[in-house]
Amino acid sequence: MGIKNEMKIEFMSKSQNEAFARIVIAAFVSQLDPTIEELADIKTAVSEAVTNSIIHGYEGKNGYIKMIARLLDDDTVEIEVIDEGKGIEDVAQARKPLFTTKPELERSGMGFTIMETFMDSLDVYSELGKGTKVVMTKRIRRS
Amino acid sequence: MGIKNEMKIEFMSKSQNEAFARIVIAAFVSQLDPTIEELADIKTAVSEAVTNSIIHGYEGKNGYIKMIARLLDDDTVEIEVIDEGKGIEDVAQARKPLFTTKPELERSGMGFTIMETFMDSLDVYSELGKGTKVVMTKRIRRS
Amino acid sequence: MLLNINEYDSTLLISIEGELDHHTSEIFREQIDESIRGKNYDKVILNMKKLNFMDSSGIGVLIGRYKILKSMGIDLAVVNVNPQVRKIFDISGLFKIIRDEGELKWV
Amino acid sequence: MLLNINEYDSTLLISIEGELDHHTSEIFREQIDESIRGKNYDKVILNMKKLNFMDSSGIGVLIGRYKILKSMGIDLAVVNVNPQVRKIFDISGLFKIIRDEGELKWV
Ligand SMILES: Nc1ncnc2c1ncn2[C@@H]1O[C@H](COP(=O)(O)OP(=O)(O)O)[C@@H](O)[C@H]1O
Ligand SMILES: Nc1ncnc2c1ncn2[C@@H]1O[C@H](COP(=O)(O)OP(=O)(O)O)[C@@H](O)[C@H]1O
Repeated sequence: MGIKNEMKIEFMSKSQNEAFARIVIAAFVSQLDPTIEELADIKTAVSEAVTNSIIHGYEGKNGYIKMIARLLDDDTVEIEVIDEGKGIEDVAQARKPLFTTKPELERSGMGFTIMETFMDSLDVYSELGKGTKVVMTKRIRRS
Repeated sequence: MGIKNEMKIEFMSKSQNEAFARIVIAAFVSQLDPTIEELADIKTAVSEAVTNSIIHGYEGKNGYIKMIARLLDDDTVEIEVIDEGKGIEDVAQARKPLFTTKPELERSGMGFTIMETFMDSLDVYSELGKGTKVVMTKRIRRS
Repeated sequence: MLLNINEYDSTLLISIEGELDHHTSEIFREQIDESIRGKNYDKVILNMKKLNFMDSSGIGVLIGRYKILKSMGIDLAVVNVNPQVRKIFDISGLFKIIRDEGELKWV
Repeated sequence: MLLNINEYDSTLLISIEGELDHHTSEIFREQIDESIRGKNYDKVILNMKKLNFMDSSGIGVLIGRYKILKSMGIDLAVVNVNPQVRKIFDISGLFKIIRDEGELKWV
């Protein structure tokens, strides 16, 4: 599949960069002329992945988060969010609705469920002590 | 000088990414609460640097452009725009107002002049056949 | 994110403006907990007309407020929920614990 | 970027909406050159009320249009120039060749 456009961004694991990441992905995906709902879905999914890297991956400590986005020939957007944080022990368990390891921070355990529901595909790669990579795709159905 | 926030982005040398780069830098710099004029100045300077990499650096061919932005402790934003394109033979000459090597494309030769005027500092590093790096800073004077 | 908090008899009306994510949820939590501390309202209404964005961090902080209010015997409702936020409420079952009172025009 | 082109007797009024940069300057050039080809207007007015952004690519394409219009004996003016665009005009001396006719309310 050919790549129509691609960008890679790296930013610090600071919570103000959650909003920044949403603006960046929205500006990039806008080239495909998505509907308001498609754009909101993608912003929400990216917000979940980036927030997870900040809270769970780096646990509030300093680190870098990478986000890669590609516009593919068939109007699919592919987004990767990558951290080099603590990693996930059991990915299948982590993906279950309501599962969270940080209930004391009032986490809802719905992050992965939202990514899965709002995007067409979600893959999670993680290794303890190494980090986590989330890969999501969504096909934009031209309005 | 401490770094309050930092981001690095890499995108393809396509002209639609000029607007994308402006949105990205505006979203990042907004954290410093700039005035509308300061924000417009920074967007314009970034637009000039990115356009130069696309037109002069890669001459319309495919390549990657890197943009790095840092918010420093004293509310200065430092921005680097880097390409691995053809490079500039004579930087001093290139920086002169009205100088352009592409008059046939209706270039005005005012790109560097605008970067210089709209930002507090501008440094240009270039090597023929290797590429060009433009480093600009601007202090945001809190409103 | 900005909160605009007004009292009407025994009802507290809280209007949320901006985005409710992990970054802003802390201040949301603090301001709401502060405004109900030691008070005995019958009801808290969250006006979401100007809430442009909410993600699962918002779910967590809303469930947290629901629990505190419930323990105080205070009712919780939302009004003017936009489509993006409605999707988050639907997916998480939030409407089962926070009543949707539809549109409230005058706020 | 969008152009809205209207004829009033011997004057062509072109309203520009959006951003004029390198990416959009090509279509700007083509549409303007097309709309004046073979015509004998006295004057072209560029209404910049809705032009939100312009950089040095805009300077280049405006100087290009000025030259063509001048060779045809057609006058060129701008109206409703916002502060960001005004700065670009000032720095490049564009007002020396393109007359600023200030505010034009009805467009
Ligand atoms: N990037 C990450 N690094 C480490 N652990 C993660 C990461 N993302 C998710 N997790 C783990 O997966 C769990 C479920 O994530 P999620 O569904 O987003 O819910 P929540 O963020 O509310 O806990 C988290 O509680 C955490 O243990
Ligand atoms: N990134 C770059 N790579 C190669 N050459 C460049 C680059 N940026 C600028 N130049 C050279 O410097 C000249 C002046 O640039 P500038 O002042 O921006 O004017 P313009 O883009 O209108 O030509 C260009 O015409 C080009 O020869």
